[in-house]
Amino acid sequence: MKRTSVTFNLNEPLIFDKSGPGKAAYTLPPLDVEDVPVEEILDSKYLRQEVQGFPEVSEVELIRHYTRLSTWNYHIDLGMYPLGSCSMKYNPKLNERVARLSDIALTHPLQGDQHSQGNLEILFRLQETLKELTAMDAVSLQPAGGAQAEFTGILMIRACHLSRQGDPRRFVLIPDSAHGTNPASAVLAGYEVISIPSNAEGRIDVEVLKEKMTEEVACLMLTNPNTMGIFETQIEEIAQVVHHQGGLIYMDGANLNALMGYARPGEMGIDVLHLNLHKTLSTPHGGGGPGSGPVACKKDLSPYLPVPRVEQEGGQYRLNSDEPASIGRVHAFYGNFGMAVRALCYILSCGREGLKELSGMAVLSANYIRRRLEGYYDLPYDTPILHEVVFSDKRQNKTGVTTLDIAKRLIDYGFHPPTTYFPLIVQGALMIEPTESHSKEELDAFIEAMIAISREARDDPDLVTSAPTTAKLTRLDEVRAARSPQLRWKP
Amino acid sequence: MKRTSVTFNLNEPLIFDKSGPGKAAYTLPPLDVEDVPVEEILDSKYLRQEVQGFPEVSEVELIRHYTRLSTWNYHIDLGMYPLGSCSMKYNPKLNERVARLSDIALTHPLQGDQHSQGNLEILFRLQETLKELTAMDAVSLQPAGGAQAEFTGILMIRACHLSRQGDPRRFVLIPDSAHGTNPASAVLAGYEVISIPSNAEGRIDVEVLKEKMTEEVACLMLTNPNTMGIFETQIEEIAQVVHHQGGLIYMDGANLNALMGYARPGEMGIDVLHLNLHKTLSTPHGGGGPGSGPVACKKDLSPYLPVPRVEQEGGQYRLNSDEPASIGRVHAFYGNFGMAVRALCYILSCGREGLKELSGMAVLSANYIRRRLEGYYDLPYDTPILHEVVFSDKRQNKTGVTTLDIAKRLIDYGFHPPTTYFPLIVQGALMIEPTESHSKEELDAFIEAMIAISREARDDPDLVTSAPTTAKLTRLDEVRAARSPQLRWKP
Amino acid sequence: MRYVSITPEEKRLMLQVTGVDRVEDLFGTIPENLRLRETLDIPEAASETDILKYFRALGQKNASAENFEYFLGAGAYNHFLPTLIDSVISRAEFYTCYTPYQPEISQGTLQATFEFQTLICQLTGMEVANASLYDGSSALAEGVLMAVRTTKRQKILIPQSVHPEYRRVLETYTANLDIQIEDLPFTESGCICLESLEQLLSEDHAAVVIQSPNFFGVLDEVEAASRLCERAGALSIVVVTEALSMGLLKPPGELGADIVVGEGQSLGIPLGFGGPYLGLFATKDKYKRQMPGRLVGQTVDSLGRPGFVLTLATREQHIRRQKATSNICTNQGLCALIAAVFLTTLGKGGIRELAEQNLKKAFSLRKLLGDSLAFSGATFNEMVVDCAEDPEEINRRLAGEGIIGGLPLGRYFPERSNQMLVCVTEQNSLEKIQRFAEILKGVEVPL
Amino acid sequence: MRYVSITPEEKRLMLQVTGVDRVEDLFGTIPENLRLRETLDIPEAASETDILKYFRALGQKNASAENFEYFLGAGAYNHFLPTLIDSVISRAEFYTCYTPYQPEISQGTLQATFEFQTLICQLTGMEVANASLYDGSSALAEGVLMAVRTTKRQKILIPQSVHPEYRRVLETYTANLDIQIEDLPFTESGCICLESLEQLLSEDHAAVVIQSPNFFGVLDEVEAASRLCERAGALSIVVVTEALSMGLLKPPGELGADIVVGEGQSLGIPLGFGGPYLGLFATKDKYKRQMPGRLVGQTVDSLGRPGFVLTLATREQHIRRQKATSNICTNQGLCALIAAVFLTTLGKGGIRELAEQNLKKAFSLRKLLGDSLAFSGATFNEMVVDCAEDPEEINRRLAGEGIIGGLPLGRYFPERSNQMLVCVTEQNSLEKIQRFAEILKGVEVPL
Ligand SMILES: Cc1ncc(COP(=O)(O)O)c(C=O)c1O
Ligand SMILES: Cc1ncc(COP(=O)(O)O)c(C=O)c1O
Repeated sequence: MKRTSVTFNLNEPLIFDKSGPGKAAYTLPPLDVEDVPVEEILDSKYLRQEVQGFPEVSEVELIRHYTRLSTWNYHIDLGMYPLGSCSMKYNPKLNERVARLSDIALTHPLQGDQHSQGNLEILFRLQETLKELTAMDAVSLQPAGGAQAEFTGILMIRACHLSRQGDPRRFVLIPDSAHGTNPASAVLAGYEVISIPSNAEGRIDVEVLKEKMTEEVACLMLTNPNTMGIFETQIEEIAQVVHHQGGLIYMDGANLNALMGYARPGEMGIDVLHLNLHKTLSTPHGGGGPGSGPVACKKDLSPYLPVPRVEQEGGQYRLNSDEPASIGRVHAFYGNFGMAVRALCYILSCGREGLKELSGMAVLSANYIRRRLEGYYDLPYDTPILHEVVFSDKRQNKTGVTTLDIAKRLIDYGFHPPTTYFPLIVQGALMIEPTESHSKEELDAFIEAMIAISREARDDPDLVTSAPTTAKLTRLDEVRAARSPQLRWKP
Repeated sequence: MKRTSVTFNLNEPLIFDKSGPGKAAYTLPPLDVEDVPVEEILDSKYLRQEVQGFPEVSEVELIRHYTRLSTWNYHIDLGMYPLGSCSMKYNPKLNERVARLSDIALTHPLQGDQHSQGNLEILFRLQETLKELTAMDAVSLQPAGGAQAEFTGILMIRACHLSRQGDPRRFVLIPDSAHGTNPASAVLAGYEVISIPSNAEGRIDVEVLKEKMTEEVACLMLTNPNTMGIFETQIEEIAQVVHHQGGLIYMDGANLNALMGYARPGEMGIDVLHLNLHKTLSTPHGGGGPGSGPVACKKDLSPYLPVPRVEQEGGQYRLNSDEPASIGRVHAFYGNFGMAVRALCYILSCGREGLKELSGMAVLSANYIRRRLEGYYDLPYDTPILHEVVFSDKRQNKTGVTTLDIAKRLIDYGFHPPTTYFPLIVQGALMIEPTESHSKEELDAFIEAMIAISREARDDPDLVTSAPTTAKLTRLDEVRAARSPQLRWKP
Repeated sequence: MRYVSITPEEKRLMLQVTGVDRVEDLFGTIPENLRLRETLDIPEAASETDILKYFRALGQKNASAENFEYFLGAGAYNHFLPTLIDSVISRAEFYTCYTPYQPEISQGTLQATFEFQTLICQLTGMEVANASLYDGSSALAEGVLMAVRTTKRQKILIPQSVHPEYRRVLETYTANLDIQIEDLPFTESGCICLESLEQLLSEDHAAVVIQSPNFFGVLDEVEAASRLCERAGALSIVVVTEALSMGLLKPPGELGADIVVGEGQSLGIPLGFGGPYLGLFATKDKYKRQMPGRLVGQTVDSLGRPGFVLTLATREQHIRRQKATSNICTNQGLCALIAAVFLTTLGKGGIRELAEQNLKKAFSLRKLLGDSLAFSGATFNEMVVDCAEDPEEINRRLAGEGIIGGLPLGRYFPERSNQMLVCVTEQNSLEKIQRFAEILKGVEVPL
Repeated sequence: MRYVSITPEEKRLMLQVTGVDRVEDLFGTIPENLRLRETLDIPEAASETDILKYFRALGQKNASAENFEYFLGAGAYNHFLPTLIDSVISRAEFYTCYTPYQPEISQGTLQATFEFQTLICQLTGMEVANASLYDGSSALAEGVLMAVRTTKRQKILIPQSVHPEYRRVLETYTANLDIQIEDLPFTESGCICLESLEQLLSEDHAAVVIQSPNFFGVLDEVEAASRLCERAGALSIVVVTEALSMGLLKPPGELGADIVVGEGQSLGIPLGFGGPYLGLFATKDKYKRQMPGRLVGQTVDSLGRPGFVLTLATREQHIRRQKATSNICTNQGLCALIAAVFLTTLGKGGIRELAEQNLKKAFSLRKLLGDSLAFSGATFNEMVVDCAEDPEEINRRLAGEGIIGGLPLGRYFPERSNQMLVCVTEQNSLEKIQRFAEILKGVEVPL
């Protein structure tokens, strides 16, 4: 059976172009208090005209609008979405149902501990579970995403140095394969970044690290397994080097889906770590969030965790903000609570064996893809990998085909493309992370599409460079978009 | 903006072809009672092997399977679905939400009146509202669809004749434009059918009716407005003719969406009537049900309504099965209760003015389409219409294009086709019922597509006769399907 | 009015095209005196907020499986409803489409229905199944009509151990069709009396109807009865109200049934106060052209690609009108989809595990009740209990402990007013099973 | 394990291809001693049924808007959540996709985000808005960072009438960046002191931050402050925690704001115990290249067809790394979609009607409370009340009547321990408003 057919799909203008005076999709109950005219309550200087340009559409039009738009998206429930570094795994329906239970979803963050025991148990229990999963000593669920978590963790490291030595130190070491948020977060926390090159294996060059690791370095910020899917085998030596100089180690745990039940960062010398509930723990990515980036740390660093903390005492839960050494807050209230609900639901659904099975199958799937594709695509590093594999477009370049082309051509085969051009250390990187979700049938279909594309690149490169031909649009003009930005509709 | 683009769509085999031993999409709690082996409870003669052929798939595969399948359906939330006689109107989301409230949805039909007061109020209140809407005296919500309602109503008429005269009479008169369920239901109730021809206006030929209306006729079964969308203007005379001979009038109320707030069958001499909650009252059609066909009748006929009845006394509701003259039951319990919940929700949402507005706009939309298309398609009757319009393919036949072709070509334009080849009295009927749901923009797009097709039929008939070209499949072989039926998968 | 999408200005334009001034003018063909002058006596439109409040308040006047534990079955069973079901059926693609008359743009519904038909064949052990009927009761009526049609005989044998509401529906359906319904006795085991059957069954009989597990919960003599039917040239019609039982029990198809009719509610459909449910209908291949209801078949399109269509439509009312095999049109499509999702979710392993849990939980109650069982026959998840007290009174007591008790049989069988039909499913907890037994027997039960 | 789709046999085949015997062997690059020997100390997998039971039981340990009427706001508001929202965002097409990096197959998310950006511009009266930030508090921090970047100045003026948690976040974000946060006094009206502002504001100031309606519910001096900012070459940053207020009140954009940051929770997002919420960020066109966060722009494809892409990515971390305008990556995409659906549902008429209902209902309480108001300034739907008794104690009493009272201000401002910040939305009923006033004042209020 061919993977795709070609069918019609409905176009749809902007909602503003569907607006017409007198249409409405809402109803409100009649006002039950005295209907005092607005002008008698507020001086007219406070009042606006009606919101210019706001749409007026019926409920039917609204639903059709968004339904049509929705059909233009590729999504996990449709097929494989092998974005490297993103752990685009299946988002269980049960999580969504649980997160919508009204006694959980319709609770106010300031309603007080006595009225929030259920929610506080969720937060507490998730924290405890994440500690066990990572072998760390304390967790905060406050950061709303990976980047905010990095920032939080680096601030904690800073606070730690400050309190130990009265000096936050000046630099953060970051491997050149790191995600862009790492250096951006370090700078936001007031540090300068020193890049550490990768060695021929795709790992941190420990010799260079030794050189750069001085007493001016606050921490090394690494990702393990790194963005090539490669485990930093020398992690213990690395930790020694860093700790020896009084430095700390921050681990970007975006790739924890490779390790659950197999190894724990807390046993590798990691001092601070974040993980992404929206990657490893299956909360949906939502087209760009909301995510959640819990931060975990060793005991030494726990005084610096954000406030409030969730604590348990005598079967009662409470929020504690009285932590003078804390870095403060990075988010109002308690972060993206709804994601914590989903993550806990997922952990309970999978159980201890299940979590391990997930990581095992994620790693197996990635290795299977690698093995089956290494004859067709250039493998910049032949180091063994865990949960993801990075190829380059070197072989395809010979006929002028690039990673971008391969990615676009995959669309015609009914797949979302992998992450492209990242990590930066691989030219024309094609970063493939299958996760554990897919059937062998789906993996094989992806592999066969990739193989077919490699043949097309050789025999009929135009086919690839003109892809996609079966998507709604093809190759949007990004230069034009950036040069004269149209960032909103205007009448 | 063109209405459609062409994009890829994922194919998907039968679920049985995705099955593999050891996969599963379910979990069950551990057994909390003693785990006695099955064989110790039941003699092995009672036990089967595992169900041969049952699929084994993961949750991910299941969701992808049905998600992919779903994308192959056209549906109301996508666009106009102008199936004549079907009232394919928007299905409000609020109805769906209300019907899923667990205190309503998770109730057992036999849990007793004292534990079911909320549900009984829903049934009672809907009955009362339908009485008001139709000017009838009593209602039963038991029939699960239009056809079952017809059967129920005719049985009531039969019971009435029997009790009045000891003779059920022999015939049911049915106009030739009637829906197929009408004669089928009459026969099921033990009658023979006499067909009444339509006159040149598309209405019941009253002269013929007078002729056929004898004392052997139990009832006339009419549809008003009829399946041409034409109101039976002589309804009072018709009623007189029928009643004069001791006959009764059954009205198929499938087309009540034309009349709400404008006219009421109970004031036209109708004795028994059904309406379709899944048409007029917005409950979703679900790809073929569930529907719901309440039966309404005049006081004389109310003793014959099915049991149980919902009654109110002193603010308490109760079910009463003690009605000796009742025809009995046509459904276990109380029919498709969930549809009653949705219909009541709809009525309360629309309110008295809203219901009238719906019918008004449905009629306006149909007349607008008729006016704009009558220059392009043959109008077999130029009688004024209410909520739907029937064209024929006579003009297009000249170049060999038929109603089937026009319907298929509409798919390429991004529309669901109208009802075709019904009513039978119009050769090559194209029966268009827009309902009130659509924007003018959507109606105009449909009209323009129809006009474009009429031009294509003239100028480039092959284009039309080879349509659709942009659907997943085109012109399935129905003869082959019927000749050697493959009605199930086999390993 | 949020369900209308036309602005006042557009309305004006449309009226202009239509050639009238006011919408009212379009109703000119309705005689003046028949036009409604008054506003309908229906409340004004309510807001979404108020409507939700109203229905929530109504819900609070009900007992529901959210707050009570149910020991009540009798044709409607409180089973596990996998979350996946609502995720699938809430897709507008499935619930807002019509019957798949245009196969090119309905393959989703068609393939899902084809899979449903297959799953029902597998579950019942039959060769062919339709796309659904209204519910179990009308499915029984349709089964009998089909037997009459096929055998050209007019008599039916049916015991009181068939669900009394089904029987009532059967009587209503057959009342005017010259069909004679005759009673088939049952024994103390709760099974039909095979000797009586042998005696009563003649060449005038179109069919024998048996329910198994029957209304009293007892696994009935399907195989023996079917053999007798075959000998007499009558069809054996087996009713199943607890479809889940077929996950474990030998299905009617393996026991010689000619027609299996049933209620599919157990297969993922909420109790829903009795509906919408799902009429199941399966039979032997040779009878397929006599079947009622919709059928989906596999075929190819004009380019040779495989696909699905509604087929054998010449049996149906829209083609055959008064000569159709049934008057059914709209059926229970979305409920069939629910059942397909349910059976696919559970799959081979799950359906059996779930059925076994029912058996074992019910057995644990059966052991606790010991000698108060009214019938000696084997049971699945339902059983009839002799009560020392008025069952209605026991139920009142149970309700106070958050339990909805069994069905007082007196409601259908006045002579059985001291009996209660009790159901135990996987949803019942050991704790409540024990409590139920205690209250039923009026004594403390040792653990 | 229902979240894995590979059979044991397939696993064997895959291992074979991969060249190892067991999955464990694939972890060979992890040093022996770092490999976990024990099983994780996490419970065994629980069934769907048990998980639902567990979370339902947890829910019952909370108060929620399902059972209580809330008079609590303070940055999180209990508003109407149209049913349409969940219908839209429950479509897997929207919630299971990633950030729209591949525009060809992400036009749904892209167009919806473009519409969101437009709606936020319209609502705030600004020229350009981004695709969302984490929440209101970090949006404030990002706004200040942008002001510092743009003006190359390091001082910020901000009053205590900005949400204290936002201020705390701001302090955390700026702690190590050589930015000085200075306090701006406010008057008895609850508004900032304009004279002080005039005195304090210098050429060293990057921005003045004002919240309006401010944390005490008072409509603040945005216009005057913005004018002063303009004169001093500082940017005026306006914080809005109650986004609904802009449906009725003159938006910051019309009052001279340079940057509007805010919390979008009021726009259809459930209270959700504080998150996920929606950081709003809007500014003037001239600052667009200094903005943090994602932006969607309109363009054409290679065949000239219009479409949308993520744009101005050179501001962002994945291109610019340490030189990016912000470190943000994943943001609050689905919450932005919620807000877009909410604003489209309400539209021009609804947003105003809803805002007016808030104003009028809050005003009805304000009238009942009369002289116990702590500030004299104009308010929208929140106000600070002086209490005769400990507000925590009052709240305990209210809870007994199904009411969650206001925020005891002592929690953030020890000197205000006799004050309560009270919020009234369209969700509050006349009846409870009256009861609330009675209990608060400790007297019966005449109707
Ligand atoms: C390795 C790595 N680190 C950090 C991040 C940033 O996480 P977030 O997007 O949640 O801010 C990502 C996400 O793409 C990532 O892949
Ligand atoms: C005029 C008319 N009568 C009767 C029916 C039968 O209704 P149902 O499909 O609910 O059985 C229909 C449905 O298509 C119809 O259009």
